[in-house]
Amino acid sequence: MSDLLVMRGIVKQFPGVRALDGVDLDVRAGEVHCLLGQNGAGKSTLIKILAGAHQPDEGTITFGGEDVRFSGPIAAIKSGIATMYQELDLVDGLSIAENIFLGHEQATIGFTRRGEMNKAASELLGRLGHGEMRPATEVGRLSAAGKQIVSMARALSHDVRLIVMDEPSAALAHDEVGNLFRVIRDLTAQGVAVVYISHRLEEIREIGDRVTVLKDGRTAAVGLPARDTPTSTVVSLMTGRDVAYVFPPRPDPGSHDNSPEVLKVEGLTLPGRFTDVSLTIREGEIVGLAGLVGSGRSEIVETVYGARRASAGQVVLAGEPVPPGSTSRSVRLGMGLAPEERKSQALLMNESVARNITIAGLTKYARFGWVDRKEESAAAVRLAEALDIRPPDPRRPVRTLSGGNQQKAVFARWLVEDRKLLLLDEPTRGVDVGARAELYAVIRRLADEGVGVLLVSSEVPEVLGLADRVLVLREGKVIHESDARDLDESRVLDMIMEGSAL
Amino acid sequence: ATPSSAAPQATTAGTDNDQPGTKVVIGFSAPAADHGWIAAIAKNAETQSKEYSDVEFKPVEPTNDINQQISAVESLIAAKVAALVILPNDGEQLNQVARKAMDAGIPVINLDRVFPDKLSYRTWIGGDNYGMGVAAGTYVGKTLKDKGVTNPVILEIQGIATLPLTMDRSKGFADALKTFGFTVTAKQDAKFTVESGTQVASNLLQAHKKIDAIWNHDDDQGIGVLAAIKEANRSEFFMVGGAGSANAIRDIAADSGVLKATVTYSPTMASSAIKLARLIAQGKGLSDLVENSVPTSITLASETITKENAQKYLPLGFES
Amino acid sequence: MTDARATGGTPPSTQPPADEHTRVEEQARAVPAQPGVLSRVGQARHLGLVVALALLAVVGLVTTPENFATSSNLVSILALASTIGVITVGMTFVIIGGGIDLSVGAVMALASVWATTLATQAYGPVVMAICAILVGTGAGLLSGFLISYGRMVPFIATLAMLVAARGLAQRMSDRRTQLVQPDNSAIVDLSTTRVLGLPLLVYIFALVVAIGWIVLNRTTFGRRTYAVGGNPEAARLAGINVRRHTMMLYALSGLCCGIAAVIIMARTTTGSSTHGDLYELDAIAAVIIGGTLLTGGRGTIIGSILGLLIFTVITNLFILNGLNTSDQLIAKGLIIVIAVLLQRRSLESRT
Amino acid sequence: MTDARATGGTPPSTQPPADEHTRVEEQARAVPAQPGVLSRVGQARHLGLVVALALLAVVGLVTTPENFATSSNLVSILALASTIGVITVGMTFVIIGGGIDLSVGAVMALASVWATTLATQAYGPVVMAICAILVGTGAGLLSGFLISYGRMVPFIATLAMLVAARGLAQRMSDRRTQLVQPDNSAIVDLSTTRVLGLPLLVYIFALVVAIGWIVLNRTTFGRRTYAVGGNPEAARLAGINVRRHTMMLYALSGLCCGIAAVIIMARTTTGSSTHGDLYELDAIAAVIIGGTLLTGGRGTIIGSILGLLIFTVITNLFILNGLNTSDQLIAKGLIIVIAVLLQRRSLESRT
Ligand SMILES: Nc1ncnc2c1ncn2[C@@H]1O[C@H](COP(=O)(O)OP(=O)(O)OP(=O)(O)O)[C@@H](O)[C@H]1O
Ligand SMILES: Nc1ncnc2c1ncn2[C@@H]1O[C@H](COP(=O)(O)OP(=O)(O)OP(=O)(O)O)[C@@H](O)[C@H]1O
Ligand SMILES: [Mg+2]
Ligand SMILES: [Mg+2]
Repeated sequence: MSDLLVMRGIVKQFPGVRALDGVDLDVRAGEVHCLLGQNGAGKSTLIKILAGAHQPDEGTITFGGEDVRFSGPIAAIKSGIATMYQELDLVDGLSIAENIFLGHEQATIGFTRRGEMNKAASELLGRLGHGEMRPATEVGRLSAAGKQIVSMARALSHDVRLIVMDEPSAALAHDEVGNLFRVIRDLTAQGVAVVYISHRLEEIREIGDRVTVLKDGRTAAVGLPARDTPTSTVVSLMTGRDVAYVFPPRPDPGSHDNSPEVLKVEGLTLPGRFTDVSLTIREGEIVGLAGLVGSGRSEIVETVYGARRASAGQVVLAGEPVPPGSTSRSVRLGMGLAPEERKSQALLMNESVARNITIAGLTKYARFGWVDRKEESAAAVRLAEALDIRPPDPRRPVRTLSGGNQQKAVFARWLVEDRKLLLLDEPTRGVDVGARAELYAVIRRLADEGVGVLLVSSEVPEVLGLADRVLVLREGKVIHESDARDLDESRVLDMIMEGSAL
Repeated sequence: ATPSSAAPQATTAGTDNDQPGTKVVIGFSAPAADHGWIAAIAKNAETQSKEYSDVEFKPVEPTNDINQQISAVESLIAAKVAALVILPNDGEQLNQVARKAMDAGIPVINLDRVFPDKLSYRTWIGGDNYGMGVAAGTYVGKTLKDKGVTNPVILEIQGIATLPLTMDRSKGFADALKTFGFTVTAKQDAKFTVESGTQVASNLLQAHKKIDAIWNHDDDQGIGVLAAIKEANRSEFFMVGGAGSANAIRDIAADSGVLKATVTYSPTMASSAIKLARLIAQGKGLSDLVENSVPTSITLASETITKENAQKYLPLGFES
Repeated sequence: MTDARATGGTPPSTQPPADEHTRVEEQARAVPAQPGVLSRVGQARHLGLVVALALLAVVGLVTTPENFATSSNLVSILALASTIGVITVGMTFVIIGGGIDLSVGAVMALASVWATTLATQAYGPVVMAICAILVGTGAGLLSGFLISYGRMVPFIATLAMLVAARGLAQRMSDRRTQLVQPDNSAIVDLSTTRVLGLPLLVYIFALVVAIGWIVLNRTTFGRRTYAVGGNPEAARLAGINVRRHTMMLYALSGLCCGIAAVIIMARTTTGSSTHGDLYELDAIAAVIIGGTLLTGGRGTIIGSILGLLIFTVITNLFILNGLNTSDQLIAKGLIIVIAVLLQRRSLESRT
Repeated sequence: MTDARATGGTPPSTQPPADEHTRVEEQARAVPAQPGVLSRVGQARHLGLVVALALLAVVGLVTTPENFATSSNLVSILALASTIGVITVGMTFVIIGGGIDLSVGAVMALASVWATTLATQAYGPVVMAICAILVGTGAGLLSGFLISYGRMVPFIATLAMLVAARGLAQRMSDRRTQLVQPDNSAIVDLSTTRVLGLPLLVYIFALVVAIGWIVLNRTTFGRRTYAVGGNPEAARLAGINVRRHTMMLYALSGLCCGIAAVIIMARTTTGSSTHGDLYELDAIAAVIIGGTLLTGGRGTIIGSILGLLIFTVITNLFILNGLNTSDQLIAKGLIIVIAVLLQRRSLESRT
């Protein structure tokens, strides 16, 4: 079978970084080609070049047997390449249908044919297993997962020969990923090629045909068979060393039973979102929240943190009641939150990595409001090193970092001060295997130092592997609580999907 | 463009005052020329200066910002001009800098809006705002009385309300009406622009279904007032203008609409101010007067232009 | 603005829906339980603005019963609103598209002056109108070009245009007020001729609003405007020529200024460099009070027009009541605050 | 840092670094290969602005050699710049913090009027100055409260404040110009007394700029201002009290207006409701031409002051050259465009 797409010797230079340094990629029609690589390896950059969003400095692209050079996104789309970008690229003010057809609206002399577009959008959503989403709904009101689905529908709306998906599963829950895979199989059956990027190796194994591995802007391996290459080989190709996908050892069950309570939540309720949630976290304990996307986990976390005001219930931190609705008070009392959407909720995109790290603990480096910049930058350097943020230059604007490294910067923020409680909402979303292991170790180390941790993750194995105790959430209610070791993945999945499997 | 409006009858013959003398630089500062009357002031001053070979005219950027006008005058002082003609945005606010000029030995000719401190200017020349109101009030009162109207609805459309001259005009108007036993029914301020005239007038016309007379302070904004009147298709009243623009005078002469008279406030005062500045700088007096030096204060009379005398005033009118 | 997510976590209350129609349908579907008329009204967008307008009307009826509700007064309000109204339509597009246009008043002045020079007037009223529209569009195109291809900040580029256009207008007119010649009184007729009781220029205004609404809500150009303003990067990735689109937005605003110039010539019978002073502030204020976000990506034409009407009615009320300007200003400030807070409340109570 | 995403669509090249100092260090490190003085200069921020200013100075030297470079002219430029300059400092904070303050000119007018009422003047010059500053701060606090706790859009809230403050100022002064009484000539002395050749008020200006710079770059307050403007949601989740901070920003802007009121009283010897007309536009223009983003999160005080000086020098040159107003306006528009394009080029050539 001849190659549909051949990229050779692609080089891309950004100010100060050589993001791609001679990358090769071959994709055949009808295959799922996985692109792997650590955070910052250059995956997103490569596919942006393929999509015409960036211009390569060097290298050639052959698509469908012809040499091409895409001057802009429209050129790539016209040739039959559709892209789902890593950072969601939807317009909040427009409806689902309008987002799907943005740029290639169905129109007569400029007048949109709304009925037709809505119908077509409905069909696409139905194909993705979401016939219930109304095409006229405004995208700004959708959850991250909903947006991801719209983004997918948009890619499908083009008449394509190649679809690129940059971490499409990052915001999706388990069953959604199943849906996604079904669609991908449909596509490949019709001869469409898919380039698939993900940090979840088990997904690669399930859906992928061949794998290309990037490391530091170079191709480390081309076209390995996805199912037959041992994980250890892939990981060592990516990282240049052997990293086991393992969780740090945890203390024996019950060893926290006598530690003082860090957090006590009683009867917390936010109508329509969650009801009567109670939980306690003891010093040194990691408590995991498992649940479907949309089950209210993020909102519980945000409410505990004081970013939302509960209608009932109370939150007590180390014996002190936390006044609702004030994040600054919560931070002062010793809480920290790594929110779910790093771009919109956590990062100051125009500022340097250093400043993103120190912003929450600024008072620690300040006397009477006066910032001691030496101390501050020393702390930033130390923390950036501790989490191995790459490139290792804390003065870079955080916007130029890859997604995973941005996440580390957010995380580093809360290592600054002596925290009593850390709330981690999807802390490893978009983080590569190597870094993940490091983050797990950091989280565990913090716990061992006496910090309480509330962990939310859509990856059940992560919750089960890292947490000491697990709460299972369904439709805003806690339906189960037990030691993590007493659960396995299928049991948790059964519980969270029970009754909602339809 | 009617050149006659610029510097009418530039000189009076028979004296040697117009013979070239020592060369003098005359500085000039006025508010921004965003209005026909002020534009005419600037133009008249410039044209008048060109009449003299011994005058170098040095205008500075007109501005409506006090702060900037102060700086402008400061720069003229620094340039050591022989005399300064200043039409201040606000006499009180420019007073200090005018005084500074006088202290520096530069005679200040204060045009129109007056400095409160007599030490701040050598000579003041300007119109009579109170008198203008009186003239308008007298015309309105007399006409209504002659018609035998009782309890007339009299409206007043002012210019910029924060200017002292506006208050003077209104006071004169009210005082004159009082002698006839009338009062102003309602007044609103516009901004001396055509458009503001239209806006204010069209609202006022709605507020008063029957009107007997309107006094509009300024013929420039009067164009807008007249447009609004036409738009509303009203004609049961008559209107008196202010300042005396050529346009208004032509309208009065034609007697085709509601505008029946206007009271003058002539921008020719700028021409005179330049003449005075030159004489003062050269140490001469007014040759028609006995005194050896220029008087310290000259107030122009406000005249009433009606259909009868319109032709006589037309050459003096300024194009808005 | 600041703290959108705040406590409620829900939609920033000041954000109006992008598509007016969709939202209504959606709302209607969302509350099937109370199909009463009252609840319907309660669901309407811009409710706060309508309430504010209604309150003002009540004040008018109470304070000057004999004048306020007369047809001639209503006509007068509409005629007053039409100049800025037309400009507001263009401004709504620009602001939804993520920009701002400070030059509107000055461009209108320039267009009115250019169209009333003796040279232009020699060609008759139609050419005058076309001239005004072309001048407006040209100025808009130039600002747009500087912004999209010269990559200047809109605020600065249009500020430069403001200053330069006023200067040019003064120069062309020699700072005089230029009268529309009697031969060309067809222009003035737009203001004096009435059809069904309304002056022609009110129809022009209505037409511009209607076309603006259709373009914004029913054409690809309009929908893409939301994308360009809301997420320019996404728009670019979707293959939209963001630069060209941006330029067109300013051209559109300029076009509206040209039309406004024709209206102001009709109303004042003149072209003048002093026309349109501070219109930019009024137009922007109307757009924003109507719920369009200054950051782009959201907004409606109807909101802008309601916002504008509120301002116009306020002025009208003040003058009908013979209030003095200082008190007018103080009251205006208060009313703006109240209208906005009302609007906020009504939006919040919906969620 | 300019055109991060390369091909287009993205980042306004006018983005200045958040912290002036850090960036300079960074730049210095980034180009170790050419340590020449020229390249150093080439690396400086605000280069375009400095070049534009230098060009204007050359124009001044060529056209009016005997006047432009005199010390008295330079003093005059600084004195002229100081009123708006002080306001610009506050405006820079507000805009970096993601807001805008249209009320500055009106608040300054109100403060000047309040401080020059006979009642206030009875207490002497110190109380007058304090009064002006308190009135300014109070007005700022009120706008800030409406914006952060009333969740009004800054544009609208400060527009309402503008209108209301002007109205109140007119009302308090009865639309008259209020003279500073001879007893209180200490106020006027700020303008007439010179130290080392400069009037005292220039020192006030310099002090405000210096304090502003320090607060913005060296304190937690300044640092948080960038965060609040850059991403309010992230700032809130990082534990910053965004609302209170926002309110403080407007109070700070009001405070600056109060100080500006003292300066304008000194310069004009009066308090008046007409003071500061359109200062908001000038101040915002200076801030933005200085490279601060209207969307918040980025900007520098130095840039704003350079921007302001460009405007002031332009005006000064016009005055010295006696250009006719219309041409001045046209020229001003062109110069703004050229200055911004220069700034852009210089930033681009650095990357
Ligand atoms: N606009 C940009 N300006 C400067 N550097 C950039 C830019 N975009 C990406 N980079 C740099 O290019 C490199 C590759 O980034 P890229 O986003 O392609 O990584 P990635 O493989 O997708 O990582 P992740 O898995 O974390 O998403 C990184 O070092 C990143 O910092
Ligand atoms: N701003 C909002 N407006 C309306 N509904 C919302 C909003 N935010 C969340 N929701 C809804 O509230 C419910 C709980 O959402 P939440 O984000 O807490 O879920 P989650 O379990 O954390 O899922 P995720 O994995 O997506 O974070 C969902 O149904 C979601 O659609
Ligand atoms: Mg990536
Ligand atoms: Mg979540």
